[in-house]
Amino acid sequence: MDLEDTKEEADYRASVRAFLDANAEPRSRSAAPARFYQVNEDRLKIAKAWQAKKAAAGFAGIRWPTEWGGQGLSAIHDVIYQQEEGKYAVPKGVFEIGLGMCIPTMMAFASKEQLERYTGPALRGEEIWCQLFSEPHGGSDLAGLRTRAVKDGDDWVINGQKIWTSGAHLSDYGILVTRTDPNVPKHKGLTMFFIDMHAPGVEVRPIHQMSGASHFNEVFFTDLRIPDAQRLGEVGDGWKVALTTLMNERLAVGDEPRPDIDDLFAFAQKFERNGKPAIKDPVVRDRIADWYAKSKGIEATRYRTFTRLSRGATPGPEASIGRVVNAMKQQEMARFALEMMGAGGMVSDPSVSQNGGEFQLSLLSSPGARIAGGTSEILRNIIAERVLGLPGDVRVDKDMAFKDVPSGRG
Amino acid sequence: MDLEDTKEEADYRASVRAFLDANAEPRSRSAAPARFYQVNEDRLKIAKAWQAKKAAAGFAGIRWPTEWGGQGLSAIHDVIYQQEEGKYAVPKGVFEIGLGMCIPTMMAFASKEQLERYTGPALRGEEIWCQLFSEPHGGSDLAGLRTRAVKDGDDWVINGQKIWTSGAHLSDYGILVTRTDPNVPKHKGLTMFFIDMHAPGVEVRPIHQMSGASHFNEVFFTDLRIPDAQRLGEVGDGWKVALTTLMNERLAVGDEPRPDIDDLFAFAQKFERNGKPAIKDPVVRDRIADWYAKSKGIEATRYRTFTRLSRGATPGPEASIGRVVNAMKQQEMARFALEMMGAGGMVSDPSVSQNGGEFQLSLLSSPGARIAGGTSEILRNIIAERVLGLPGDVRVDKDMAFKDVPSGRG
Amino acid sequence: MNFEFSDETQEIAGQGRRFLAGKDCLKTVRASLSGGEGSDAALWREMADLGWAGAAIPEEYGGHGIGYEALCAIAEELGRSLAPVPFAATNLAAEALLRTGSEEQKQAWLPKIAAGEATGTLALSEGNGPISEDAVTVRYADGKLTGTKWPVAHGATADFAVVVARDPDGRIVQVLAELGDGVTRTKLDSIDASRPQARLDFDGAPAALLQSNEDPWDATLSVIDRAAIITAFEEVGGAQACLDMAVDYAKTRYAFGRPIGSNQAIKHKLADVFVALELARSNAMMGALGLLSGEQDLSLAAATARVSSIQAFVTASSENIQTHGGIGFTWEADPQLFYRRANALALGLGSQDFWKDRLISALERRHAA
Amino acid sequence: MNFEFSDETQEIAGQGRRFLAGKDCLKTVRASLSGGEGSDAALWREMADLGWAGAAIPEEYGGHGIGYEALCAIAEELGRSLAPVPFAATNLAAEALLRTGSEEQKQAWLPKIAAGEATGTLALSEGNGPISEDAVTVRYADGKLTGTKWPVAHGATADFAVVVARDPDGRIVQVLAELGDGVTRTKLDSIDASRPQARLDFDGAPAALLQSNEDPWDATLSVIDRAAIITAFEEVGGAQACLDMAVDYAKTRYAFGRPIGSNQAIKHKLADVFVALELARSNAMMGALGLLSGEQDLSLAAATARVSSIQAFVTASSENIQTHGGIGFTWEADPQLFYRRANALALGLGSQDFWKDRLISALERRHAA
Repeated sequence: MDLEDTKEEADYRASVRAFLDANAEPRSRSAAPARFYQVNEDRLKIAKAWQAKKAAAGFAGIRWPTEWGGQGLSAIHDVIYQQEEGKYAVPKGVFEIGLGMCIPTMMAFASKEQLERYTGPALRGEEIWCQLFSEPHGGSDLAGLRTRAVKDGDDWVINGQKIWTSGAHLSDYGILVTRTDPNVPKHKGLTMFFIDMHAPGVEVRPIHQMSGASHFNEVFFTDLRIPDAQRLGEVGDGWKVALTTLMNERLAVGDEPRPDIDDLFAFAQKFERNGKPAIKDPVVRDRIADWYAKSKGIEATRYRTFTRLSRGATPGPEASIGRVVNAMKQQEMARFALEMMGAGGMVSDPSVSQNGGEFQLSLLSSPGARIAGGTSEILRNIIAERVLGLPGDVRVDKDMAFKDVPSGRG
Repeated sequence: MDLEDTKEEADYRASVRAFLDANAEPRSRSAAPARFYQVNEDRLKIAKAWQAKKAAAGFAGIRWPTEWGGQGLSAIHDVIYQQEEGKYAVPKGVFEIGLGMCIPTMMAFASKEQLERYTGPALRGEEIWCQLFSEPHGGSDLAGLRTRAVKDGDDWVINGQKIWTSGAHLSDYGILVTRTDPNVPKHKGLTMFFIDMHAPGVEVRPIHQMSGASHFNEVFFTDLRIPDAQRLGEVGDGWKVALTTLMNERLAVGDEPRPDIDDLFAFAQKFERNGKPAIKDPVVRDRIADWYAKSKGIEATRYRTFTRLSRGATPGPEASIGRVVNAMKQQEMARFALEMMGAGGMVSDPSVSQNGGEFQLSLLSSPGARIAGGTSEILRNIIAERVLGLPGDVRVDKDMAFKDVPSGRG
Repeated sequence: MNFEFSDETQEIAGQGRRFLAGKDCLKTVRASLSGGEGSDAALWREMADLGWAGAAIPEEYGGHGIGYEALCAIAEELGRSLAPVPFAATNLAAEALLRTGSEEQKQAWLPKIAAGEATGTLALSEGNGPISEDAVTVRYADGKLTGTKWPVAHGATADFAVVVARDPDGRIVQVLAELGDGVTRTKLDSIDASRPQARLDFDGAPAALLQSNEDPWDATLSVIDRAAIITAFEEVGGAQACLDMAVDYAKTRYAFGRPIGSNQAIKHKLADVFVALELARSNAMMGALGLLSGEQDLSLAAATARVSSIQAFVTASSENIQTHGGIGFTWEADPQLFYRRANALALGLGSQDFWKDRLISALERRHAA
Repeated sequence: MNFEFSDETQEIAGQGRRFLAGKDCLKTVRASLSGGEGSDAALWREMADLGWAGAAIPEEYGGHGIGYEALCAIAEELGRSLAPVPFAATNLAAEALLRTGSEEQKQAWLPKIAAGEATGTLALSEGNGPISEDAVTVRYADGKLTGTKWPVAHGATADFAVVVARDPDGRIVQVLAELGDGVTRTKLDSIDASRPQARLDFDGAPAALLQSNEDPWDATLSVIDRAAIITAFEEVGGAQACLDMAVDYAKTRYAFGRPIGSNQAIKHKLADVFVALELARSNAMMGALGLLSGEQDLSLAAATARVSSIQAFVTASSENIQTHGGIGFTWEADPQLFYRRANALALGLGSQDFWKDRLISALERRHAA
């Protein structure tokens, strides 16, 4: 039992390091990685250039088949690359969804000609893809979507709205799941397409979050017309196609949301109250010990997942563990840090606030972490059903035509 | 705004005190009241004598109509009596279910002759009643009961089993809800009876709890034969009758389960570790303050309930609040007290254990408190549905004949 | 047993609720996040006309003398509506003045407060850390204040402040400072911009001693105890608003063909919020009873109410967001506004750790007695 | 990345599980509650024959030397089956001997332990309170022990004890005492009678010093760190058994016409138990890695594993009862047996407060370094 690479993994890690050392600067712990939503025109250029460099060096599309320019390697190689890349000051977050989810879906359902057209530019960072699944009325009920696609000759005409679309404002293409038949039960009337995000009839609006960030977008479709050739999979098979996409959801390789437990511990060592460092207060020790044990437990659980990957297995839904624990922990830790500060904890002004206001920001961003990408409630359902084998919730809409499913006010 | 009695309440309280002062000894805080399950033959005699004395003095059946020997007073009088009686060393717990739930059900559904026969002996403590509702297969699904009553001439023949029956081993009579028609949905095929607990075909076995106590019994019916005259309400109306009984469930007038927050605080003041009283440890202060705020919140909520009673209103399901909070709090406090003791906390031996092992006993009795009389989950459902007006759970068995309702292994 | 607001008080609360419902406070609160004023001075003057600013000020000082019970009920309505007004800060200052001000000082400020013509605040904190006598370093000598206080609620707009300082002998004093000459005020960004915070730099600002028979630090804590009880009602009102909002959403928002409120995950979460809220409300009312009965040492009742009400509002506001799902954490939706207020109120008067310690200390005193 | 038990270890675990499944340990455990023996000596000898008693004892001392990884895996199976054997106590004593015993002492006891012919224990606690050097008062002078230790796990039946005591200069020493002459042993009722506790009164009982280069108190804590990691696996095994039991019950028990496990109240509760269990298992494995790699200071890994595993087993055992409903809190049903064990294990090696403090102290040392 150890945490070491196999010989082959170690060799691969060395080659990754060599590439990164030659082409990037190490990142200091204090610097958070550049995030998606912070990407502006200039940063986007840098991100695209970095992706092109990775592609040229053979570190893009690590798990893609070689046929389409990928490396044909396994998930553990992907993990190793990401672990190493995380230590360098390089842009992140712009291409993950396209390369990890959209194009693999294309590979399963698009034509050879289409793949010849789209895989290369995606791989080299020339074109960006997004995934258009969630809708305002759906919420956790992903298949309850209402965006309509209606056949008109050889085309489809699309009207409706998507929401929570990461990167839509940067994207050139997107994969889009629509309802083509409301007269059958909800999972059966869906059809998947890919679309040009610059086409007339597509409008992208950023969503302003309570933390001040804008990670997500709303996307509106007004008589968007696309050829049937852009259909992915059969008419009515959209749910099956969407599951393919979701199966490729990215594995978290590390990095709790910041400020993390180490930040909190450092703060409690540095911050003095009642004449001594806060960490000397037994209540502070008690709480931090709890969170530390959780945090390290998640880290060690990740090592167990990597071990399975290393042995060729696919990680299961137990990956949800980290997200269930982290989201709540982040909120609790932020609150606790502010409580230590007393009345001063209200103040987020960087001119006076401790730690540049990072705990105040975390207080405002953590509620989103308990929701985005699947609420904690949905994740618990997934664990209960897929890991523990407990029965599903009662499904009243199961055999009902979608148009007849009760939908309340919306 | 105040916590004072009205003039009339104060007068009533004074009369209660005068009766108690003349007939009973004050109870010291350190003495827990004698409980139901601890009743033996000798204690039962004392309990019966006390009940007879109360009846003679006009402090039994406080809310019963005067027609049947009661006092015709309101719930607030009942509360005042219980508050005062709680301060005296008198037996408790033997007659509450009979006088509070069974006989009121009889009053609603039995004949005048029957009431003439049964109310007096119950009121004077000569006969004890129990309530036979819960079944092993039912659990939280009270109406899912299976004890069968089959008509045979003018009689009914009863076979089946009840469980969690408080006081069955002491009881002379019981009210019993049975299934008379399995071919209709579950709530519709029930019928209520009252039975003689000494009749052939009734067998009572105590249930041994993990804490060592035996508060409850199982009751088995084997070809128990009872005349149709002992039916309460119409055939098939048993659920309606049972709801009448349950509506009379006793209001808690005080007394958290012991050891309570005051016991814990006293322990933390007395118990020294690391060279100082435990209460000087900030972690101990933090936890006890939390529980104290909850405990006082429940107490003050009770005052609000009494205020509504005092004004003639009926208390609603918000009375569940105390039970939801107390059960978990009791378990947490017991665990915390043992943690303070370290390894010694394991030891329940009264020869060496702190506080005579009361926290160890509480550790073992508190899991039952989260379940008995409605699990915390059921109580939350009740709050959500009846107080907040949220929708009920999906009911798959709603329109199904009882015999067709899936029942799993049991 | 008469443990409920009187009919008169409920009447005042009802009027208040109707008045505030017409004011769209949430709009002002949201605007404050984008650089708006934060506090709504016009609204505050209207409230003063209704008698709310002077609710607890005796008639001899121009107040309405309707007393603490009405003040608590009004606080609850302000909390429910998230009203962006200097209610808590001004009350705190008025309470301090009533307790320790000279007749002249009372006559100078209390009528103006009651009329909505002046607002006050308490300047106690000096940066991060719990409420503590040792943390006070601002100096008061020769009628002048020197040093820095932050955060001070509504400090950028208040007309005067009751400042906790030290005299040349190192003893704690309470002084009254008009916020003008010799005071530099800097607005500070905070998590709840609708109750704006400021930094006050005193550079020899003139101020006058507040006198009392009480030890000035004890007097300060007594005032804070009273404020904690009033604030508990604000928090109860806010928590109730969050619960109502979440319940309404859960009933009308559908997923999987049924209201999301038919899921136990939502039902039990909201039942727990209800439980926390009811405990907080009951403890707040016990605090109100203490205020009404004129007891001097309210620390146990105040701490109990404060601990419960912090927990109730923070939980209710947080779970309201969670119940709303995605829409819940957007800038445009209302839940975030309550979440900000809940967390700000949880910190402003000293956080839970201070109050839990105060609660246990009060229990120890009681058992020692 | 190879963060999983080896195939050999998994094989040993599998054999152990099959062996224990045939033993109906729960029957013995339940009998212990009604005055039964508690520990099952015959079962322990059988386990010794399987090599479990000497798993971590080198072959030169008659052990099987299969090492810590196997020991961890065996501990997990013992936890799962609730085996009523002096495993933890004897291991603790053997570990102390291995660390600080003389060659002669090792030769005298370790082979007997490995053969199942002798059991040992650690006598550290002196009544209630956290693990602490200051709490040690038993005196060791002129080769004799005087004073009282309680609770001592399996103290009524163990053949020898490693006793933490003070020499005439007040310094901490570890000594080895055969539990015979001069020792009065009194069985004490405890919450888990299947791991019985005793009080040992030493009245001039003969004992021999254990020597080491380490400070004896540090050596004691080091032994406890190691024991905490092994115990974490017992707790993980126990928690897994509780989760399995609860899931099985929730799938097959029906109410309202469907399995109770289709209710989110049950599903989410059990999902939370799963999460706690997986975190505990992962932290226990990090602890095992520390044991295997022979690191000297395991305090951080041990404390992390212990905190997680206490929480996991206590939660799992408690929610298993809750999932079972009424039947869950009866004497005859199995859930209470796991609940008793979970709470006893949570206290026996020092409770969470001790370990949380130890965790933070270890972090502080690391950051200071």
